[in-house]
Amino acid sequence: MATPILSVEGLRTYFYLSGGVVKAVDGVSFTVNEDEVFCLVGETGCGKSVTSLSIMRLIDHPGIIEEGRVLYKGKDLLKLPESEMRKIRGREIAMVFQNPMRSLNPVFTIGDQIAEAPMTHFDVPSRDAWKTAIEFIAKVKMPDPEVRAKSYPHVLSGGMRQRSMIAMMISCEPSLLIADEPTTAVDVTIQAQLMDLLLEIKKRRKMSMMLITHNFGLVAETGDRAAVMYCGKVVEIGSVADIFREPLHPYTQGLMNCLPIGTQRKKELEVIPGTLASPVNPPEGCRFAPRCGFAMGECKLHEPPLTAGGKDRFVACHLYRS
Amino acid sequence: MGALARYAFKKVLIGIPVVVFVTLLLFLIMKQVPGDPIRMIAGERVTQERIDELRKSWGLDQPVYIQYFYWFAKVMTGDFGYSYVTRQPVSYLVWARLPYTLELTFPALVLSYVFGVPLGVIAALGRGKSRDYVTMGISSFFYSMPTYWLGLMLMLVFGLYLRWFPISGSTSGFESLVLPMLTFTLPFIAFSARIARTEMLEVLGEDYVRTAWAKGLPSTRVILRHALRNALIPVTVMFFLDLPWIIGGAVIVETVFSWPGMGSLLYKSILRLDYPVIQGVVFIIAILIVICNITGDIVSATLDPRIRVEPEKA
Amino acid sequence: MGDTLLQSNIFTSKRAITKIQAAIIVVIIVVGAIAGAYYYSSISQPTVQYKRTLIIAIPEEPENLDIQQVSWSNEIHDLVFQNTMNFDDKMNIVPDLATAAEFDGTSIVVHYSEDAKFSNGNPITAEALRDAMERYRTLSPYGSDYDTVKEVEIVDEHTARIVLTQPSTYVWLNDIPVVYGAIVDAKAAKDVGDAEFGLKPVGSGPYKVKEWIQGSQVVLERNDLYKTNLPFVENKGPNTYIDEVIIRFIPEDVTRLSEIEAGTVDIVRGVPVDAVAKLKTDPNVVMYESLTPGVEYIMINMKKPPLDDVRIRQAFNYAVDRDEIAMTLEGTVLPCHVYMSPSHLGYSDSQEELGKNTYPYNPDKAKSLLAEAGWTDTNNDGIVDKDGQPLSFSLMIPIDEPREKRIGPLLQSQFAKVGIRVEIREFDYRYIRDQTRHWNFELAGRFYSWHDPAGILPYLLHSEYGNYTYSNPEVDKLLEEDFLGALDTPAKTELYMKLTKMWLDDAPWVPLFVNREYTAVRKDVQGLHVMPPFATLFIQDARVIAPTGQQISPWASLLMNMVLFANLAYVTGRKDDS
Amino acid sequence: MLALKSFKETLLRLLQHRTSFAGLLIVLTIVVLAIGASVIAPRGYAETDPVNRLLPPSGQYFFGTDVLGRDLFSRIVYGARIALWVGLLVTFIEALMGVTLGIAAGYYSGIVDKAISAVTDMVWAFPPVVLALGVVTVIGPGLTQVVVAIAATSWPAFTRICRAKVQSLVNREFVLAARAIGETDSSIMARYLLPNLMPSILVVSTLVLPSAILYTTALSFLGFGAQPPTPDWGAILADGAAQLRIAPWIATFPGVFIVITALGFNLLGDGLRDILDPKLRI
Repeated sequence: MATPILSVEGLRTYFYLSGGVVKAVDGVSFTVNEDEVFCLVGETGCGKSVTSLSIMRLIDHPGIIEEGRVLYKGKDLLKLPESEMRKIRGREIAMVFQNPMRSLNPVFTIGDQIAEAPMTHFDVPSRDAWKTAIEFIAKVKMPDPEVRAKSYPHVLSGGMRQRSMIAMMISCEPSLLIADEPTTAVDVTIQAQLMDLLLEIKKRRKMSMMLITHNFGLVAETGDRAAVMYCGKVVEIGSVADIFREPLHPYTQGLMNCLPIGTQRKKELEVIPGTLASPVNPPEGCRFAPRCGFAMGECKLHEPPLTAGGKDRFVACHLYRS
Repeated sequence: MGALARYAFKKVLIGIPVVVFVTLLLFLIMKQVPGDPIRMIAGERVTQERIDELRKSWGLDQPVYIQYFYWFAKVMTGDFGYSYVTRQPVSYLVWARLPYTLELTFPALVLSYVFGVPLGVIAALGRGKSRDYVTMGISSFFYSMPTYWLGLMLMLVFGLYLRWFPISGSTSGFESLVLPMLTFTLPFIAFSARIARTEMLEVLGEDYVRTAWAKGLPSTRVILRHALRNALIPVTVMFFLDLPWIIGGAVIVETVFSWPGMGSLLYKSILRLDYPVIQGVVFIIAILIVICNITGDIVSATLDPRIRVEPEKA
Repeated sequence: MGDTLLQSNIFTSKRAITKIQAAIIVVIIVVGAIAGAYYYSSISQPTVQYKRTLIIAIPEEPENLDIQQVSWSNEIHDLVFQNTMNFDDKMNIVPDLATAAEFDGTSIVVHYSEDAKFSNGNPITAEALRDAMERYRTLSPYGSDYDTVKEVEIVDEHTARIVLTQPSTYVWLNDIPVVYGAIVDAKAAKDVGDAEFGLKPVGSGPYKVKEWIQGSQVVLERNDLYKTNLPFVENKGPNTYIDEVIIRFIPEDVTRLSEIEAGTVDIVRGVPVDAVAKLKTDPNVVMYESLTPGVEYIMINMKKPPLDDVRIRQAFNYAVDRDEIAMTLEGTVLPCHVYMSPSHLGYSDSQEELGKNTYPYNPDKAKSLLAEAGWTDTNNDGIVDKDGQPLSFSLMIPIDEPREKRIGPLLQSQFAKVGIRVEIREFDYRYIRDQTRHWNFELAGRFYSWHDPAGILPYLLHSEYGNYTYSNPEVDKLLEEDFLGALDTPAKTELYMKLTKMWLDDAPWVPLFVNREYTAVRKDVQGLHVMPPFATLFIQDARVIAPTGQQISPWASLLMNMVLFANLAYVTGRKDDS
Repeated sequence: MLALKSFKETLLRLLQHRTSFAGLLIVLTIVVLAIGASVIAPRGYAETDPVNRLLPPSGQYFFGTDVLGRDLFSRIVYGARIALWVGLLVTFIEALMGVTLGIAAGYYSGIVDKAISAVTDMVWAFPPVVLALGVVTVIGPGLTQVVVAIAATSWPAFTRICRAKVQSLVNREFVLAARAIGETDSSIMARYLLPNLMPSILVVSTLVLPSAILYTTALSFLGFGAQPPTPDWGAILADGAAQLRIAPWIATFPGVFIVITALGFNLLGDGLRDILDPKLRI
């Protein structure tokens, strides 16, 4: 049933700072299938946002996409000329960013900013684009679309801004929507509404969605498949159900233990010892090894490759080799 | 716009005490200066009785606060008093020279904006590349250049050696304007370019610019519409706030080039301790500053729908 | 010449010329031709022609154009106003506006011709003189000049008698023959108000004010009603060769100098020290030289210990190497040891001889005088000291007197050689004058310039008139003899010789030098008279020959250069092709 | 939270940054000239020798001589002392005034903040040269006067930046904690807030210093600053301006040195800003 729409292979994105090279994404591979919600999970700073920006080729100075392939419907996005890539952005792959406060241009109206994308991609006259904008504002369930279209972002609440953002991004009906922590910056009460809206749109338009989050709860509720990232690397991929039932990688296990899931009352939530490894000088071998309770001698020497750990499951850990 | 008008009116109200304060301060300071203006302007062949007579006829035997009160009351009617040295109305002296200063400073401002901002944007877009280094290197160079020295060197090369332009004065029309204006403009272009670059870099790193890219907009649209429009807000506000600084620079440039503007008038009047003229010039400058500040605020309010009431400038 | 270069290349080239290249060549030739024609037309104007405008560059803008409202006069006043009498080159008093004037010690009778008129057409009468003098008395800072005037009697419409309170030469020498005493149209002044009159005064000089562009220049136009009785000018009426005189204010020395070299001004006043030698050898420039009737000196505060000790003041006089100063100033000054200048009324060469013998350059003598006064260098730091205190003074230097400003540090090192430390403070001259009057100084660089010593020295050296720190009753008495009396020239000379001796003994000043004033004039300006004592310009007979080849405008030369450059670029470009 | 990064790390990153390294080199050269002036300069700065006046640059007189026969090279070398001293002094006074007021304004909101901000805005809006001219008119010409005048008119740069920074810090946990344990206001400002401002203060200082040098030399050029024979670069330049035609070297060399010095500090300051506080707007 699964036709891949996007597959990322061996992606490496490094940032060249005067203090050293930050290997934010260091050999990441995964596949997003059509009509599914794929989750990229990990702690803050693990490289999941950089991965999504690399897919869109929105990496800024001083970052550079070093190597890898990003196959979208069979085309390697990293090899496309910039002009072709522009046609992909917004039209084929759209992206909702995490901070609605800052992701909307303060000096233009909402309608203006939404209308821009159809104007660019479909070459429609501005009056029609404006109508489209109002239509999409209605679709994201904002009251008074006509009035809202003329508002500047700063008069809107966080939730309303994120709705405008979503409207802006789906206005060209993309095939893949990347949502980078779409609900982190809004009130808890709004979070669920927004998530429902996204899923509803996804369902109605038969889009694929790549959800980037640090929130395992959210993954459990919405995700079809998930990849867990740690320090610029994918450590585990599998269906959400599988991962939650039986996490393979010690890091995933650690994360699970931090969660108060369902009714399984634990006496205490566990904590993963140590701190996130530095992406500038990552430890030799497995990057999780210094914090890992199961670390063996080999872990400190060789990096474990991502290998099959079951049906449709992959894990990067020496425990599951042999 | 009604709100904007109210806002402007409020700003003007705040401006008035500023002008009063500045001129009063100056008035008091001037009275502390050692030296008797009447004696200073009178020549050698003058007796003490004659000086006392003159002092009385100038009203300088009155207490300071009365002098200030008279002065301010007269200023309200457009009368700035008479110069001690030339015995002419100060308003005449100032108005005769204001056009020259504007002729010099206004093009300098416009040019610094017209050339400086694009240079800054080019440098910002090519961050870390050679054009960034070249643009910023050159602008750092001019930014570090004392204006009087730049003026002298331009004079030496284009006035004395090449004889392309008159060396100084204002009597050869546009040709006399070229060198002083260049002297004025180059450091300000450099200054604007630096600011524009900083602001542009700041804006280019903003999330909303990334959003614009993510929408698949062409780069010209992203840069010129989304980024530049935002970067221009602080740059433009700073542009208005810099006007008084340009007038400060005018003192030096006008003195170097014998340009008959307000700056050289101020310089000369300070040397001669010609208080009424100093007062007049400073009053005009204070008014200009207040106007610039208000204009800056209003412009920023117009450009920025969020209406930053307190524009950043540092 | 660009064209020939190009032609030779086009016609020797064997390669075919494309349309674009042809178009470029045509454009270049056309532009070149226009520029060439422009250049040619500008150099081939008729040769015998007079320039109708005379341009004079002066260093400083006048305070005011009304002579009765200024503390110093300049070239504009000399042209706009007409002295009642004037000086000839021998310093004799000769008629100017007045047909004649008689001075008998207690009164001055002034005769005007019947058709004498102000530039606005109002008649110049005895009454006008009386009104003008009355206005001067109340308005001018020098109004006290007329303290010795009892009244102005109107003898008839064109004859006035100025009756003095006592026998005195003061008004006769210090007002009648100088521009301050020139008649102004007091009625017109009353009509427009003094401020307005200051911008556009009415006098009877050869030119009248057309326009004053503040900070830049004054434009004068010919006064067609002008008439003079000056014996040394041939043309006694308006100068029909010169319609306008433009007086430009150019404070920067470099600029003023460059303007005359470039021929953009005809006459430069206040030629800077560095330029004198160069201009003297310039074939296009004639230099007029005159000695200022005044001295540049250091005034000493005699009320401030230890400067009240005459030995220290004398030590200063010995310590100054006036020849070194004159050399540093490129010979533009005359070393001076006394209190008067050779161009003064009442000066004699024996004054300077006495001064030179009294205070030759002698640092050893200076040191021994200091030692005598108890100042020796006990701690070997090069500065003499007494009771642990080094001998140190502040010296105010006028920032607007280029010669004194220039030698300030030199004086400092000359004084350092005899063990006196001097710290320089630069101020505007007017400020220094004010501070010295208030005795608020130690040493101050000063100067004066006035032709009659009786009109200036009492204000500087008399204990009451000037109220400076010097006071010597004997000197006061002698000064009063001339200031309040009516001495003839030999008596005057004898008097000032006596005074010179007293001044040298008391040493209230350190005289430094007498300025040579230079006026640089383009050779094209003919018939100019430059007269003592203030090197006044008389342009009644002057005419300006228009130069044969006009200056090329900078834009034209820029264009020419561009054409040349384009041609060269094209030629070199073609060479690379083949 | 901004904390002063270790000296070693900052230096290391400066060295990697090409332009700021150049700036550092220039600044060090000027410092060496200033400190070693008496060794480097072949003659005294006030030594007159009129016989050898107005000589062009040569092996004996590297930069030529002036109207009084003084060795221009020696004067310029000694001038480095004055430029540096003046720059440092002005910057120090400015920082002292500006930082104090800035912290106070940021820490106490309300009337204190309003009053300080109003004064700051007023002084900031006024052209420093004009204000400095006013101050010099009152207290007379001289280098000290100029230092006071410039410092008295340019401190608002510090105030504004410190105020903004303090405002962003004042509700942070560590400040609240300090207040909770009963630290006094002055102690919070000095021990908790000030250290956090240090990087910004350092950057602002480095960028304010060259403009202080430019302003003082400008006032000396106008004749209100250093008194002769002080070898202030601006004063030498002013003397040379009169000889621009016959001895252009007198005006050229001091100008070159002013530009180089200011450029050095500006480059260094830009580098420091990039390293320590990239968001700083100055």
